[in-house]
Amino acid sequence: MYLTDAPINPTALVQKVLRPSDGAYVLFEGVVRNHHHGKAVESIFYDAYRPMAERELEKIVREIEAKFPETALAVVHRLGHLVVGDSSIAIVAASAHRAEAFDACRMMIDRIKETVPIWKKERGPDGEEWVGWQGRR
Amino acid sequence: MYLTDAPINPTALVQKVLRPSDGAYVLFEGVVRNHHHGKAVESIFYDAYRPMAERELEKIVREIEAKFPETALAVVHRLGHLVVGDSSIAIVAASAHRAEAFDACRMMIDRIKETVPIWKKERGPDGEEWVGWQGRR
Amino acid sequence: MRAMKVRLLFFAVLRDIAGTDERELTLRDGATARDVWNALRTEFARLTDYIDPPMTAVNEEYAEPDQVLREGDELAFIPPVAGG
Amino acid sequence: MRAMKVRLLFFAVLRDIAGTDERELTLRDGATARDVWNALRTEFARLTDYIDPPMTAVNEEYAEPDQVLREGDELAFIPPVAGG
Repeated sequence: MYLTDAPINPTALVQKVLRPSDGAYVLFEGVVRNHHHGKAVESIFYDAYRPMAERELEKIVREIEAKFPETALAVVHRLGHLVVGDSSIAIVAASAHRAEAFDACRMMIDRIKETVPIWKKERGPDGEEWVGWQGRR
Repeated sequence: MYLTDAPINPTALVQKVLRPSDGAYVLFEGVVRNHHHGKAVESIFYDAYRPMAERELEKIVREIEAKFPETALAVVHRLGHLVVGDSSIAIVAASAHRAEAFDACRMMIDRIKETVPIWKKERGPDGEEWVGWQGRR
Repeated sequence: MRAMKVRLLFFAVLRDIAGTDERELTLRDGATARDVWNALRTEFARLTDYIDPPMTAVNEEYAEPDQVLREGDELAFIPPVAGG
Repeated sequence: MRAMKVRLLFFAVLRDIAGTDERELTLRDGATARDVWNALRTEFARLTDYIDPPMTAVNEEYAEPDQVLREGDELAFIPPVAGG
């Protein structure tokens, strides 16, 4: 429901959430970029503990809906092999007023990066590496 | 350049700004909603002092690019008759990191609402009204 | 007393009130946007109560209402903006 | 001493290190996730220096590493997440 192996369609996500009472929406997309910590990146493999990631995403959606009761939310995270320019995640927050849409969208991506069991292995000319593993022990 | 009489295509706007070095983009769209200050709204007519609005939008883009030198920006404002659900404005901010994209996008819409000579006349079952004129004197 | 010509543009609620997009004005030398506004207040009852002019633009740039106008200027009053 | 069966899932870097997606473990009664982690540190040289286990999930929920496991539990170690 929140995870997909196919390219993300942000327009469809917006259509899913937008209501006639909404005066604004904010769409965030994370995109594979060609660098990370000074190293070149060519592609990323996204892995997940799928059922747990779905549950954690659902929890975050409910948590943020509770904080912003007038805001409608949607999120989808792509998994598998992505290349530079591909979107890995899309989040839409729609609300009557823009402040809530911005705040909810930003809180959503911040929270997702904290707890959802999704990982990425970056590949570049210097080899490949699971992000966040080295240096931690 | 920044103004259009046709429906806004946010996907095209994103494609216009996104670079391989960008890891995130934020798209904001203002949408005609079915209410304002408790009154029902059916449609909005957007008017502008077109050449001056273009100049003011250009100034704001440059101002925000100066504040966020790594962020790429695009904005388009629609004019004319819009109905509930239509987008009146789209702003895209793309950057290597999401914080700058969120900040730049939000600052852009805040600044646009302050100085760009664009006006709206709301129409609903209770009649029509130029927003912001009544009560000011 | 010399005279000058200034182009006055009407937008939004002011266009509705004036019933036109623009008007060519012939003003005395030294006239300001405020002077033009006061003339409009006299002409249009719906503006009488608006003692201070709205934001003022001269040649597509915001300007002080007491700035002296010049021959050929394009003047516009900017009602509260509502873009976005 | 009674024994129990637990399913251990490997993700991301841990899957690469273990060379498999999952493994069925037979553990002594009272065993914890930390015990399982220490066994992995002994088995895989690349984990030896990682004295503390990563985040731990039991049955798809985050859990304390010292929580006692139960028959049929699904255990997973969660390396630093990097979604988004």
